[in-house]
Amino acid sequence: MEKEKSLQMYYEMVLIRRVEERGVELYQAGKIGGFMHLYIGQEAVSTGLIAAREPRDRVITAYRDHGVALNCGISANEVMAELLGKVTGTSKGKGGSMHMADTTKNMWGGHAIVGGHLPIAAGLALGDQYAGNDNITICMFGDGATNIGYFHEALNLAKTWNLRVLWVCENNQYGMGTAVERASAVTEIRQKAEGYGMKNGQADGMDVTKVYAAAQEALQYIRETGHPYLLEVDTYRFRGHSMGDPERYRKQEEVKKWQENDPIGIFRAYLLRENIATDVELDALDAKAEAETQKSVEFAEASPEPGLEELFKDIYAA
Amino acid sequence: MEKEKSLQMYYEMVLIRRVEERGVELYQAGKIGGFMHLYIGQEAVSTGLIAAREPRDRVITAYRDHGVALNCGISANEVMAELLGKVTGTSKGKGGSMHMADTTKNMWGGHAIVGGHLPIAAGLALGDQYAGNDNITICMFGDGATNIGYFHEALNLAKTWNLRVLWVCENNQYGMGTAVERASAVTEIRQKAEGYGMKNGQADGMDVTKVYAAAQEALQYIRETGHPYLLEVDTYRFRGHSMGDPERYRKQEEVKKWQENDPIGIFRAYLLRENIATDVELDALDAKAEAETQKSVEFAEASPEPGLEELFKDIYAA
Amino acid sequence: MAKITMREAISQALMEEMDRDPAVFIMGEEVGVWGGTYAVTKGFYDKYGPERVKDTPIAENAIIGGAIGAAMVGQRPIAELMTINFAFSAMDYIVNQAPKLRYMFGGQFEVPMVIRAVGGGGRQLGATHSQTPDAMFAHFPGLVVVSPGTPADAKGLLKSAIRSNDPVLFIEHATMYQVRGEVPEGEYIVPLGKSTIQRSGKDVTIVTYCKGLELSLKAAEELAKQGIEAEIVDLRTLRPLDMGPVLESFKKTNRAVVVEEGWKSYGVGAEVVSRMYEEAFDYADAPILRVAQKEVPLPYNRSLEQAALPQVSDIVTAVKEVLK
Amino acid sequence: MAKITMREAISQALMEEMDRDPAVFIMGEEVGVWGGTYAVTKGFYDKYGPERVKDTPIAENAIIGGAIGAAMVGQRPIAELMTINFAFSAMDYIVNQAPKLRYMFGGQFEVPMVIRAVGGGGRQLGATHSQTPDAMFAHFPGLVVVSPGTPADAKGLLKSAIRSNDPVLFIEHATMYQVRGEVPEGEYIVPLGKSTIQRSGKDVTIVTYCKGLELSLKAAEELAKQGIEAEIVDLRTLRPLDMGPVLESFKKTNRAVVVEEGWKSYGVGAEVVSRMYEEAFDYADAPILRVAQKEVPLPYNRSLEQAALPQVSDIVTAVKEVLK
Ligand SMILES: Cc1ncc(C[n+]2csc(CCOP(=O)(O)OP(=O)(O)O)c2C)c(N)n1
Ligand SMILES: Cc1ncc(C[n+]2csc(CCOP(=O)(O)OP(=O)(O)O)c2C)c(N)n1
Ligand SMILES: [Mg+2]
Ligand SMILES: [Mg+2]
Repeated sequence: MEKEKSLQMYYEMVLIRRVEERGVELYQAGKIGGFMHLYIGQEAVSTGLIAAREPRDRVITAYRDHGVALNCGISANEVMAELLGKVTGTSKGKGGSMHMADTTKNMWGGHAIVGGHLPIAAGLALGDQYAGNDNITICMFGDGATNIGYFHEALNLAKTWNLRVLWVCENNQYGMGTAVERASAVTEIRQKAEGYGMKNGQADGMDVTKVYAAAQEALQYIRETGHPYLLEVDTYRFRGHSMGDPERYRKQEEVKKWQENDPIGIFRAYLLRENIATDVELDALDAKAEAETQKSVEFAEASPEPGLEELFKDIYAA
Repeated sequence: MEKEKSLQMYYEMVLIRRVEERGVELYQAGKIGGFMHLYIGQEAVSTGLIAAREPRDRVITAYRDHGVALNCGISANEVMAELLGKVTGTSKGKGGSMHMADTTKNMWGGHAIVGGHLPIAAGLALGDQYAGNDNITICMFGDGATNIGYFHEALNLAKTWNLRVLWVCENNQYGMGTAVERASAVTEIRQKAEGYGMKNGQADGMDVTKVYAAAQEALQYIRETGHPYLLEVDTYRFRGHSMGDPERYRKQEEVKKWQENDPIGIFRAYLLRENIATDVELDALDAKAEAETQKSVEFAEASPEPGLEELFKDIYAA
Repeated sequence: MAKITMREAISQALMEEMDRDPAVFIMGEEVGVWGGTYAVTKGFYDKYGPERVKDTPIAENAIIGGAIGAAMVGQRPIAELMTINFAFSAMDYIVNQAPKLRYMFGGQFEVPMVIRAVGGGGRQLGATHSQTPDAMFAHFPGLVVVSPGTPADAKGLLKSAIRSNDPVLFIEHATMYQVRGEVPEGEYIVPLGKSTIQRSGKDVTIVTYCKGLELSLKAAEELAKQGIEAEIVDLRTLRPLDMGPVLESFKKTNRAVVVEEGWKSYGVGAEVVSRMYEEAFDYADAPILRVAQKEVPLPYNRSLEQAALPQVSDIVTAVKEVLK
Repeated sequence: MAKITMREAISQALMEEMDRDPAVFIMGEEVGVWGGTYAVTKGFYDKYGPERVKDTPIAENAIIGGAIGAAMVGQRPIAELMTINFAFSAMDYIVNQAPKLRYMFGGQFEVPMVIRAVGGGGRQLGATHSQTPDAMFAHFPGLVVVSPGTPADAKGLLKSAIRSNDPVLFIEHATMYQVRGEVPEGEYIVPLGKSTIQRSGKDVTIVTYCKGLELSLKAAEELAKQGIEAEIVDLRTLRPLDMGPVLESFKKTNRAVVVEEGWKSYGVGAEVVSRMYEEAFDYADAPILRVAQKEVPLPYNRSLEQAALPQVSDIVTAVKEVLK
């Protein structure tokens, strides 16, 4: 991989990690409320995917969206401000952790209804098809989401109508506390694509270079054929499902085993091993991410809350 | 096939045909209202399937349910009375054409929401699993129904939980006016089973002996393994989707071609060819079906309408 | 002015808007080759082609969810639900997605779509296929809910709905496609969110909409023969609900009946009645009555179904009751 | 009598009924290994095993549809929706299947199931996850809709719901699981479809249920300090709706406020208010007021969310208004 891109990806992964770690502190301090789903452990997935997209390709994901937001180029300031419910946040503080978006960055939101954004993703691609362009919509969702009817209707429509969607299942092994095999008839999610005659693939989600390569291949296929593609990316969330998960459903050894495969550590080792970057350079990026995160906290804390007049704004078109 | 069973199946197929032909007349005379979906052309499907079930196996289907009702042993009288909205009908005249049922015959209804009965079918099987018996639920639905989310959720649940369901897709080539390939990502419906790792098969739905054999095999598999099975049966409806279909979506030649494969004609020829029955015997069954139908019309016409007191009955448990 | 049917009026609005704006397209079950189950889009497929008149799989979530997505990126889809009963199969998109996306993302997203759906009973389709569940949709901020009672309003309101930048649920009635009325040709716009007087009268106010208007007009004729002049207010839009003409009329007549086809409990009438008292309590000379569907799942049998549906005679009786 | 939490009261009811009747089982997302997202079924999986405490896929249609099927063949499933917001993802089963099957098949089918769902706002979960859409379910004949306001009622009503041969939607409130109250141990039944007086008073009637009860009781305390004695009627069941105690109280006080957490328009209050006037018009000395949620999708930001939700002070203000 070329150096500049690699370093950027590394930086983004570290930034996601730092931003979320600070998010945890702020949550525990009562400054963030509601549900907050951490992406820690899964950073390689959205980083690799989004690094492979063209700016004109749209991204849409579920509620586990901080990483996606940052990868799409939404600033840490805006992400943090949204977490704190401030008017400077991506969604003016009205959306919170689960609803980050920036249409100017082609980030079409985190969405809180499991699988609910899949038909909408098909719709984004439908809009592009109708407009006659070859934009691709990258739609990310969890393993658990593949069991709901929305998944089925969306994938069937996409294949039947040749919609340009890269369906990405982030298989982090659990939907909340339910292991894949306890909820899904097939444990390799990619197999579900067979029911739609849809091209599919699989990638190791702990290795950002593999995600990136798989995404490039899939995007190229979609761009060339105009057909959708289902990519399964195997990964793991290092933390609970959201804040306050009793985690009775998995063993500490299992978590440890996966944590040893930290995607940031793996990528760092790769960059050093391949002589793409030096320790000094990477440490500098670590520091930069740390500083950016610190700045975002200060920005968010200093930002005003939305005024009461916001309550009745943006319900209907003006 | 043994003679008695064969003759019974032949009789049922003819009876379905006659009852529905009279239904058309009564509809045109304004004595039947609402939607009425004819099974004409598809008689071999439910006849073959239900002939293969044990009485303890449950049957549930969509709104195209007259055939299923008759095959399950509901009398022509009750079917016709329901069509005419009489209190002597299967559902006291409250359900109409789309809602025939008789729990004592293990016929769990025609259901009008496309695909809506699939999760309910999974539920019937769940009830049996919970009760610890090995009853099988035979759930029939159209090709169009396989594109709705209900299908997906039901099949996934059935496979994940090992529910004893024989899923039967009656692929009659169209969902209303939409040909399979215009609505479904795969045109062989059985391929959808792959997405659930579900055993599957296919049968020629114009030949009742083939449907019967396929059903036997599938039921045996389910009984032995406790796993569900998806059977695709290829068939064709000779009439419009329901009364008043402009039929702009298919060519008359296509309809003619299929009509030459009349399932009753095919079965009759088979019975004669294999010396299972004689023309005289079959003509007698034809006459019996005719008489039974005539009787049912008389019964239905003579039956009283539900009284006004029925309006508020059966909403809640007494 | 030409007297055309409700069906023609709706077709006209659709065609005119498709001709005007290439971003407008139609998607739904049987809208294309079949020509629309109620023949509203007959001829559209040949005229506009499969790109703009899209036959969909039977997949209500994909239809409404897909239309939402296309709307978010600038198209103006008209998504058709074959009947409003199938709205329950896409409920999340109708009440939980379309109306909330703008707000939840701080105004970034816009969902300029129309959901056309036909509702109503009276055709012996049985309990799952005969409903008028309009009130439940009108409960949701962010959604616009329209249900016209005349061909002219159908045309004018549908054109407004298509041009609106908000998600609009447009509810037609299955037994009213043959109703005829004068409809202006070409550009004719009726604004969303405005109630209107459909018949003037001094003795009693009947508040209604959609099928209820047809029934109420007939009831008013009968009442007129008996010397009672009813004023009929047609709500037309259920959300936002315009109480202006309702209150004005009620302040004049001091007696009112609210007529709707759906079930009475938790129905449209409940909201209208509550607001009337909230805003014109002192004007009420008698309890406002509601005429609505009996609280039963609609049965197939014709006599039973008709017994459950509100009838002209029910309105006449209720009016006489409030005038006692 | 033991003072236990709403959570404990619900757990108790579930356990007692599971112990009493082997046909009762639980199915839903995270009800088993996790112990219930709101910890209501904590310990159940170990006690009853995976056959009776079934973790399901995220597939609301399969959950509710599956429970319907199992109920039809004689089991008594309790299907849990993780929150009532996901009811929209299974809407057809809740309003179009479960409540109609008995009627539509002439009484042959019976659907003895309970759907447990937690609703309500106030936890900064954003617009899609914070709703109180109770009114829309109560619109459907054939469904029973229950929403308790005290731990004792939660226990007694849930036991009744489980024993009922009708489909019951049982709505809990996410912020009330820690509310404590006296709850009789063991067999304790509260009949479905009965409103009740939760506080006696002579000056004004507050009609409410669920979270509204908590707020109203606080408001009543404040009002009492100012010399105003409010009588509080708790509806408990929204369908069938028991107006008995409401009317009795209103005929005494002649002034009323209806309090609910959901949106005002087309909400629960609309129906209650309409019936009060229908049945006690002459007793109304002032317009009945509704206190409810502002008509906005609930925002994430805490201050905004609280500004949208009905508050104790809103009730106090409304009561003073109706007493003017
Ligand atoms: C329709 C719906 N049902 C249930 C939920 C509650 N819920 C939120 S996240 C979640 C688990 C989703 O798991 P998965 O899709 O694997 O994503 P992950 O959280 O693992 O990223 C559930 C059940 C929901 N938000 N929407
Ligand atoms: C959820 C839902 N959407 C739409 C309809 C309208 N509808 C009734 S039958 C039908 C076609 C179904 O086709 P298929 O499943 O192939 O069955 P067939 O009629 O061919 O037997 C449609 C769209 C419905 N009843 N339910
Ligand atoms: Mg997961
Ligand atoms: Mg078909």
